Amino acid sequence: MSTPDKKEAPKQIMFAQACNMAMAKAMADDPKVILMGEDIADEQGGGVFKVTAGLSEKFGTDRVRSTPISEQAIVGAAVGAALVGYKPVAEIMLMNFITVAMDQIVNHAAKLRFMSGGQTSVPLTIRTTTGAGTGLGGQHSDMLEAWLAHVPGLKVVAASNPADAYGLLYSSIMDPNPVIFIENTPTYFSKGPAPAPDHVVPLGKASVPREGSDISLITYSRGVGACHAVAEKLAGEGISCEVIDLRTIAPFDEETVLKSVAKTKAAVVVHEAVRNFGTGAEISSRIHEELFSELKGPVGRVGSGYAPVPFSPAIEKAWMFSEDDIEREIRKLLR
Amino acid sequence: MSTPDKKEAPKQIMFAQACNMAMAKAMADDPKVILMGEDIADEQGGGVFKVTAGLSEKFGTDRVRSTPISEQAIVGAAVGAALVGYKPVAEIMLMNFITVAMDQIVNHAAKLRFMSGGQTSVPLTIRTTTGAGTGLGGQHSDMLEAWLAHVPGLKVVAASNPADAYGLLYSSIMDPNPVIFIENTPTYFSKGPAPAPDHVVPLGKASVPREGSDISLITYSRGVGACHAVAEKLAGEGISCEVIDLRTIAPFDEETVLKSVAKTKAAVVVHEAVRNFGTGAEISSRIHEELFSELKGPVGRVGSGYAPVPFSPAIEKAWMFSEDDIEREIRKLLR
Amino acid sequence: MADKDVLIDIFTRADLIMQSDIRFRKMIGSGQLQIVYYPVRGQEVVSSAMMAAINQEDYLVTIYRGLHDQLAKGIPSKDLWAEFAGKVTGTCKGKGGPMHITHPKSGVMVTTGIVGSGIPIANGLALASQLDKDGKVTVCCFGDGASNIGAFHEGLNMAQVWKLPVIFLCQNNLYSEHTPMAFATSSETIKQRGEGLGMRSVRVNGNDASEMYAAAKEAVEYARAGKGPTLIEAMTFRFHGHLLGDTSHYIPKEEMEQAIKDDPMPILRQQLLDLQVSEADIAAIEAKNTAIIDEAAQFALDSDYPSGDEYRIDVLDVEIAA
Amino acid sequence: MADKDVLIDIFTRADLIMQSDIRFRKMIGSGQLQIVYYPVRGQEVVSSAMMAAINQEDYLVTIYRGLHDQLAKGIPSKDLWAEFAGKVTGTCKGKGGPMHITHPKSGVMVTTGIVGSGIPIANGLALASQLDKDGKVTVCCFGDGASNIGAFHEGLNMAQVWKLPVIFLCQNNLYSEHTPMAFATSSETIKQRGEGLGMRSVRVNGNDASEMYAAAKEAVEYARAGKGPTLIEAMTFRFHGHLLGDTSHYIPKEEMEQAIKDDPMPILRQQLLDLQVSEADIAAIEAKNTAIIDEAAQFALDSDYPSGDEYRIDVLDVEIAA
Ligand SMILES: Cc1ncc(C[n+]2csc(CCOP(=O)(O)OP(=O)(O)O)c2C)c(N)n1
Ligand SMILES: Cc1ncc(C[n+]2csc(CCOP(=O)(O)OP(=O)(O)O)c2C)c(N)n1
Ligand SMILES: [Mg+2]
Ligand SMILES: [Mg+2]
Repeated sequence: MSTPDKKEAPKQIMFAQACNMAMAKAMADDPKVILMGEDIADEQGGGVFKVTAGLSEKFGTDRVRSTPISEQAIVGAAVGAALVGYKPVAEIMLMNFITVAMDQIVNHAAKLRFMSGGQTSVPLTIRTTTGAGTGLGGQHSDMLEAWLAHVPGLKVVAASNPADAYGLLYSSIMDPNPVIFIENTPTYFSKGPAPAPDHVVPLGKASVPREGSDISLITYSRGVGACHAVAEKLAGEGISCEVIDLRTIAPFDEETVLKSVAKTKAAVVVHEAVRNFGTGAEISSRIHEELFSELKGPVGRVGSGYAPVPFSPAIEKAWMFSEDDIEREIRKLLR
Repeated sequence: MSTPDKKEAPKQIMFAQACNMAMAKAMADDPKVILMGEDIADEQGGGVFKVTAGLSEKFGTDRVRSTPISEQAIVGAAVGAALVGYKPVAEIMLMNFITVAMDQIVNHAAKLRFMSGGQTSVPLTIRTTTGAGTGLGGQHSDMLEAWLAHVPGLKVVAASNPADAYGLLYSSIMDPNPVIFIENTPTYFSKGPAPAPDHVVPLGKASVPREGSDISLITYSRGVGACHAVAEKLAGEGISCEVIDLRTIAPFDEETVLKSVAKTKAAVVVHEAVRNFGTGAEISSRIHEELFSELKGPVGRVGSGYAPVPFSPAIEKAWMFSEDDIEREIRKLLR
Repeated sequence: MADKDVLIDIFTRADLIMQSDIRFRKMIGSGQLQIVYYPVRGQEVVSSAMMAAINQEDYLVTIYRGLHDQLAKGIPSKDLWAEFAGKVTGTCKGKGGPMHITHPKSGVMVTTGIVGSGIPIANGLALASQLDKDGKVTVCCFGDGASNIGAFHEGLNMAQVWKLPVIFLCQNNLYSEHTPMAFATSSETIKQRGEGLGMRSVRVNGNDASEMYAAAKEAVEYARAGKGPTLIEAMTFRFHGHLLGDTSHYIPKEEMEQAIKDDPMPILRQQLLDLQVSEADIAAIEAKNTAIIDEAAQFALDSDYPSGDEYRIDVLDVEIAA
Repeated sequence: MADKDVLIDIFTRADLIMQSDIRFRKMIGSGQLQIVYYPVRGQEVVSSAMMAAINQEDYLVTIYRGLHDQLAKGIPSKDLWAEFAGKVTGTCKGKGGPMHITHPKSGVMVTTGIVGSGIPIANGLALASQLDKDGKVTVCCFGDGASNIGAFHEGLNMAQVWKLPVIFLCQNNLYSEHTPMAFATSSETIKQRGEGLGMRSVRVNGNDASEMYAAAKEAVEYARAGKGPTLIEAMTFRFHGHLLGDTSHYIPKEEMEQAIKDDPMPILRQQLLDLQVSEADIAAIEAKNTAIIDEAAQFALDSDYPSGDEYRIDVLDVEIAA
C-alpha cells in the first residue's frame, strides 16, 4: 500500500488505496487520529477489504485498534474519545451493520454537541462501505444514507473517485462534526488519477465533473459514473448533460445544484438507494421549491426498486438503478 | 379502561384508550395476537402511558408479556413468533428506542418474506410513541418515520384521532406485513368520537377530513390537527383548504393525494418530523412528478427545524413545526 | 469504617443531594417547575461515596436519574438548577435539560436518557485516558435494568479486553421502572454478569458509606494502576418511584417499610454523631447546603429562557441559517 | 460412546456436508459458481450430532456459515444447491441466496448474515412453541465472535427469564473472521457467559460425535421438559478460513497442524470401523452422498434464473406495481 510520504505517488490508484492514504496522512498530521474497527489492524489482515492495510504497522496498534464484533461499543468508544479531543475513525464493516449502532450514531454522536449547549463536540468519522450488484444479497448491500441525512448534526459524505475519496476522507476526519463517510464496495478496486499528497476536498461543496447546457444530472457515489456514461452516450445525439457530484450528501451544496439547474432548466437526481423516500426526494423538492417556474418539467428521480436487494443476478439487475433508467428520465424531460 | 365488549362504548374516548380497545378487540378476535413490551402488563402498571392497561388481566400474562429492557430481544422475539403464525404486537416505549432495534426491524422483519422467497412472512406490529412539545428533550421526542418509510417491506402507519387509531391499529395487527404504528405522546389523552366496535380503517387509504378547493394540505398524525386549525382560520378569508390525512405514511395513498391536488392545483405537505430529508420530500416529489404542469406553484413543505429536539420550551417551540409555518406556506403559494 | 473526614465529606455531598431532591419535588409539586423528574432520594450515599473517591478531573457518565451523581461529582448547583429549569444560564444553555446535564469542568461528560448507552461512551473516555496516560478514571453510572440491554454487554467486554480505566457503577435499586429486578433479570446478581465477562466485580451495600467508599477506592486504585475495569454492584433503593408521580404501587409494603428503615441518610448522620461530630457541626453543613439550594433555586427562577433562535446554534460547529 | 446407528446417522449427515463443502469449493474455484462462500469443512460433526438429536419439525436458526447446519437439518440438496446458485428452483427462488437459506418444511426458519441477530428471533420461535405447547425445540447456531454482540446478551437473558425451549449452539471455531477468540473476548469461555446469565451452560468437544450428541440430547430433553434453555459451547475448527480465498495467514502453523490431526471426519469414520461397520457399508454411504451431490449440483446448473420482475413479488403480501 503506498502512503503519501512515499517519494512519488502512483499515477493511478484504487479507491480503497485512496482511503488508506487519506487515513495515513491524517494520522501522520494529527496524533489524535485513531482508528477502530473489526479486523482493521494488520495482524487481523488490515481490514476485510484491506482499506486499513499497513496502518497499524506504521502507527501502532494503540492507534489502529481491531475490535470485538460490537458495533455499539465501537461507535460508543469513538464518541467518548471524540468528546475529549480525539478524532476517531470508526469502521463499520458494512453499512447494514449501522442498524445495530444507530443509537450511538443518532442519539449520541449527532446530539451531544447540541444537548451540551456546545460544551462538548464529537469530531468523529464513521467509515462504512456498501453497494449492490455483486450478489451479496439482502443484508450486505443497502444504501442507507437517507436515514443519516435526516439526522440534524450529522454530515454525510460519499466520494465517486479515488482523488475525491482521498480529499473528502481527510476533510471528514479533520471536521469538528460527526461525519458518515460512505464507501462503495463494488468500486473499491477501480482506479482513478492519484491526488497530490496535500489534496483536500472541502465538505459541503459539490463538484461539476462535466459541464452541460440541456439538463443537470445530480448524483453521488457510484451514480456519478453512471451519469457520465449516459452523458457520453447522449452527447452523440447533441444532448448536453451537466453532471453534479454532490460529494457531501447532507447538508448538501444547494448553491451549486441550484446554479446548475437555473442554467439548464432541467434536472434528474440519481442514486443507487431505493427511490422511495430516498435522498433524491429532498434534492428534487428543493429544486422545485426554488426554481419551479423556470423548469422545463418536473425534476426526475432515479433510484433502485422498492424491494430488499435480491441475491440472484437477474433480479438484482432488474431491481437496481441503471443507465437505462437515467436515460429514460432524461428523454422524458427533454422530449 | 373500556373494551369493545362493554355494553355501550363512551361517546368520547382518548387516543390512548382507542389503542387499548383496538388491541383488546384484536386479542379477543384472534388468539394468536400477543403483546410484548417493557412494563406493559398490569403488574407493571399496564404500560408507562397505560395504553395496555387491563389487557393482561383480561387475556393473561402469557399473551401480554412485560419484558426486560431489551429492544433487540423484544422485536426479535416478535419476529420469530410472527414467522410461525403469531401476530405479535411489540411496544417500543418511545420511538427513539427503535435505534437499538433497527437491525431486527430493517434487516429481518422487513426482509424475511422476500429473502425466503415468500416461504415465511412477518405479520408483526410495532407500536411506538413520540412527539415533541412537552419538554422531553433530545432523546425522547424524535419523529423517525422517514427512516422506516424508506425500507421496502415495512408499512408505516400514524393516526390523527382516536377513531382512526382504533381502526388503523386493528388493521395493522391483522395485516400480513410488518407494520410500524406510530402514536403521539402529547395527544395520547386528547379525546375524539368513539368508534363503533367493528370500526376498521384499511391500511393504504388516506382520508379527506376536510374538503376544499384552493389548496391541499397533506399531512398525518399531529399535523392533521394543525392543518385543520389553519384551514379554519383561512376559511374566514375565503381560502378553502382541503385536508388529507395520509393515515398510512408508507406506502402512501398516491391516488387520493393526486386526485386532491389535481383539483386544487396547490399543495403543502406538513409533518412534525425534521423537514430536511423527511417524508414530505417524497410526497412533494411525487406530486411534482405527476402534476407539474397543473400546479399553481411548487408544493410547499412544513416540518421542524434542522436541530435535535431542544429541551427549553422557548427553543423547542421555535424549532417545532407550527400553524404559522403552515399558514406562511399556504399564503406563499396562493399569493 | 472510613475516616471521620471522609464520612463528613460524603455526608456533605449526600445531604446536598437529599435536600436538592426534596426541594425539586416540592417545587415541581407546587408548579414552580414543570419538568419530568427522576427522584434520587435513597441513592445519595452511593454516588457521594463514589465521587468522594475520585477527583474533579476524573470523568463521569450518567443517566436521566443522575442528580445525585452530578451533584456528588461537583457540578455547581446554580448551573445545574438553571439547566433543570431550561434557562440560558444552565450548564447546557437550556438545550439539554435535566436528562442531558453536561459539565466538563466538573468532569460530567455525558448524561444520557437511553438505557445502557453511557457504557460504550465511558469506554471511549477511558480509552483516551489510557492513550494519554493522564491517570484519569471514568465512572459510568447505570441501573440494574440496564444490565439487560446489549450495550452493557458490548461495553463491559470491550472495557475488559482493553483493560480500560473505567468503573461501572451499577446502582441496583431493585427496580427498573415498575419491574422488579428478578422479573426481568436472568441472573441473581449483576456482579455475576461481570464475572461471566471475566471482569473484576464486587457487590456491596451502596447505602453504607464506609463499605461503598472502600469498594470505590479499591476500584479506582485498580484502574489507575492500569489493571483494568471494575463492576461495582451497589445495592440501594429509590423511595419516590421511577419518576415523580409514580405511586410505587408495584413495591410490596413490607419491602418499602424495610427500605425506609434502612434509609442511608439518617444512618450516615448518626455515624457522624457517633464519631463525635457535633450536632452543631452537622447542622452547619446542612444549613450551608440549604443556603446553596436557596440561592441556586432562586437563580434558576430568576434567569431568562434562551431565545428561540438558539436551536440553530450548536447543531454543527457553525450556526445553521434560519 | 453413542449407539452405532446414531453414529452412522451422524456420519451420514457429516459426510454429506463434507462432500458438499468440497464440491462447492471446487465448483467456485473452477468458476462454475460465482458466489461468496463460507466454508464449513471441520464443523460437520457439531451440527450433524446436534440435528441427529432433534426432529424435522424442530426449528433451526443459523448464520451465513450455515451449510453444515442446513444439510444436517435435512434441507433437500437440490433445493439448497439451486438457491446457492441463485436459481428459481432454489429454496428461496434465488432471492435469498446462500446467506439466507430458508426451508420451513425442514424446520430451517431463518439464516441471517447479521452476527448475533438470529438469537432474539430463535426466542420468538421458542416462545411460540411454549405457548402452543407443541413440544418443539429451537436450535440457534452462531459463532464464538457472536458472543461479543449485544443481541447475544439480550437474547440469552430473555430466553432464561422466560424459560424458553431453545438451545443456543455456539460453534466455537476459535476465530471470528481473522480475529482469534482471546483477542476480542473478555472471558476464557463462552460457557462462562451463559453461567453469568444464570443459564444452564456446557462446553464440549463438538468434534467428538458421541460427546456432542450426548450434550445435544441432554439439552433437548431439558428444553422439552420445560426447564428452559441451554447454552452449548461446542469446540470445533474451520479449515478453510472465514470465506473462500482466505489464506488463514492469521492462524499459527502449529495450531492448524494440530487441528488437521484432530479433523473430526476421519476420526468419526474410524469409530464406525471400530464398531464393526464394514468399509463397504461406509463406502456405500459415501457413494450415496456423492450421488446426491452430483444430482443436486447438476440440477442447480441446469435450472433457470428467476425473471427480473421477481423483485416486485414477496416484498409485501401483494405484488408491487412496476
Ligand atoms: C433503550 C431504552 N429503553 C427503554 C427506556 C425507558 N426507560 C427509561 S428508565 C427505564 C428503567 C431503567 O431501570 P434501571 O436501569 O434499573 O435504572 P433506574 O431507573 O432504576 O435508576 C426504562 C425502561 C430507555 N430510556 N431506553
Ligand atoms: C453485526 C455484524 N457485524 C459484523 C459482521 C461481519 N462479520 C461476518 S462474519 C463475522 C465473524 C463472526 O465470527 P463468529 O461469530 O466466530 O462466527 P464464524 O464466522 O467463526 O462461524 C463478522 C465480523 C456481521 N455480519 N454482522
Ligand atoms: Mg433500577
Ligand atoms: Mg468463529
